[in-house]
Amino acid sequence: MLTAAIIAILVTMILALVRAFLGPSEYDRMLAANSFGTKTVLLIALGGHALSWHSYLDVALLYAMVNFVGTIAVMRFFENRKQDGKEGSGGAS
Amino acid sequence: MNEIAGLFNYWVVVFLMMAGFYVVISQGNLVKKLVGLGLFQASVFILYITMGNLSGGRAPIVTEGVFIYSNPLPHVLILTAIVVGVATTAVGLALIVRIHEAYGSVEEDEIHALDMADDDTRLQEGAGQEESSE
Amino acid sequence: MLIAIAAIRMRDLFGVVILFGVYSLLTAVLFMDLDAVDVAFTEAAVGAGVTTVLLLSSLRLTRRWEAPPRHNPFFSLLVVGVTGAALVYATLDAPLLGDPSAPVHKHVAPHYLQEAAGEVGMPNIVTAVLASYRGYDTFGETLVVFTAGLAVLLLLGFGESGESRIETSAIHDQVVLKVVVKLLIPLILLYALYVQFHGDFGAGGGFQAGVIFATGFILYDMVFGVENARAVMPAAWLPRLAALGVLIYGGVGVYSMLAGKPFLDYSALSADPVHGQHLGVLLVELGVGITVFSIVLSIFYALSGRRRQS
Amino acid sequence: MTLVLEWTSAIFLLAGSFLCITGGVGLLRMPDFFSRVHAAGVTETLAAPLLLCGLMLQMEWSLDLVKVLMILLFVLATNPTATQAMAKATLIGGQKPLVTESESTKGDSPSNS
Repeated sequence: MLTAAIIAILVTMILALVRAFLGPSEYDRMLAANSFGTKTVLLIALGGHALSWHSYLDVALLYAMVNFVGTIAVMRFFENRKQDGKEGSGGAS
Repeated sequence: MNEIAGLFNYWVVVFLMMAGFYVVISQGNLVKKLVGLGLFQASVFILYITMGNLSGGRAPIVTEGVFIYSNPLPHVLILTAIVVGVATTAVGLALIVRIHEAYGSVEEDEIHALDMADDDTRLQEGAGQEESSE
Repeated sequence: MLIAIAAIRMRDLFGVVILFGVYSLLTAVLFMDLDAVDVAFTEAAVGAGVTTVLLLSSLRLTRRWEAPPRHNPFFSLLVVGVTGAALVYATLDAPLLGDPSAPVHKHVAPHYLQEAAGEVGMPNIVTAVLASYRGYDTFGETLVVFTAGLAVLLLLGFGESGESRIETSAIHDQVVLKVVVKLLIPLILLYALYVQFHGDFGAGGGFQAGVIFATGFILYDMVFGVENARAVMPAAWLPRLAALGVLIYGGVGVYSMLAGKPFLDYSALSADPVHGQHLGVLLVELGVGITVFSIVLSIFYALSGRRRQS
Repeated sequence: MTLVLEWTSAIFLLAGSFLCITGGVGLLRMPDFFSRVHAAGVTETLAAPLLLCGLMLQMEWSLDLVKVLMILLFVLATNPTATQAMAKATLIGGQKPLVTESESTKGDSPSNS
């Protein structure tokens, strides 16, 4: 049963990755990357249990954290860019 | 078959390394060059960790009932290398930011052209001060 | 591998950065699979978290779109192809993956594996080797991180402390985000402390803990604004903290020298050599953690505090 | 008792996997960004706890169990927040939801204004 779940997660990761490649807008990429990160957390938690890695749960917890921080950083980047567009209005730089 | 499975990791490493190398030597954008350096770095990390792996081994944390551990030495080296790598990347980024402020561009070609133009005007003006035109 | 190709082909630098983060996650999973827990830990914290944040904040300062290439890529492809072929040829002689008779496993590693638990007194051999057997290396690397941080500060400064910054960004309106982040930050900091002091037994140690601690502050900075973050952790403290970390590390070494043992021989710290080793490793990891934390945070301050000049 | 645990865990895992794949397909196939957020966000929020619950039921009582619980809580807290914040940031960033009946993905070309 664990194996089935792991395969399902891998399939979803590939799907998310395809979306990250295609992603027409940057928001899509951000969403896909976030989803990919969550799937990685699950993959490590389940796979680590299946293969009995050592202290895999610490790493999974860290991933969940890092994923969140990364998403927020990306969002902040959008805003800054928008703000720059308003202020600079030149766009030549 | 066994050989292929055993060497596959090395080929991945070589591929990644060459990808990073290609980015560094052929792309003009400085930020992209740094990303290429990151790729190259990661491939070296994978190479070391691959060498440290032992079949049937476990992570090198002493637990009861486990007798084969993977080699801890490459882990130590790479662990510090990752942190040092991010520090050097940060220095590179700081340099890029400064370059962008000075030249208004992060493309190698444009910076080069600007440098050339700068030199030319200076020669034409005849201002002989050999000031910083690096 | 695929991600690497895509990252090369994409001209939108922003996409490149996101894919680089994903790539680094995958690398960390690979490390897990190769039994390198500590390395996976570091790669996850550093590669996926901090590097992405730093790259993004410097993209903010420069421009986002890459100019179309002007060179003919053929020549560089040729160089890369030839080098790659040579390397692949070289791998044919390399030991197979997991081969126990490879030369790497013959040198000092067996000694570490067999004696570390008795000599240093901690189950995590990576930490033992890092802090005790190869203490000189680690000291040097801490100094490298310290120097890199100083270089960034010299190049950029901390930026103006943000009095004139206009805070109109969308994140500052998001109530849900703020509440959740407020709850999460103590957890992150607590987790960092756990990683710091649990490094003897499980995965973790000073390097990782410093990065995670800094991540907590970076999160605070991003969600609540620069002024608030700098009120909690003033920028002027950071270089001093970094120096303090290096001093702790060096001080342990000098103390053991004064006690009549070689530099960084921790068995001088206590009457019982094993206990002394343990204490020394803890102190040294603390120094590393403080240095890494303050350097990462000050690099982030330097890059994010600077205003874009057009 | 163990049989019950095993079956419950299997059900949890299967449901989680199903939701997971559904989310992935939705992420790939939906026509515009907001429906993609919906697909990814909603399923992920449920799939992750289900999978982790299934995992917890298979483990024996130890510190690891508490860690899984912490991961669960963390994912449960961050995931919806991140999704909501992303959707809001996108809306503020100038993208409009696709409301007309156009079938193509024209509606979500990058709007750099």
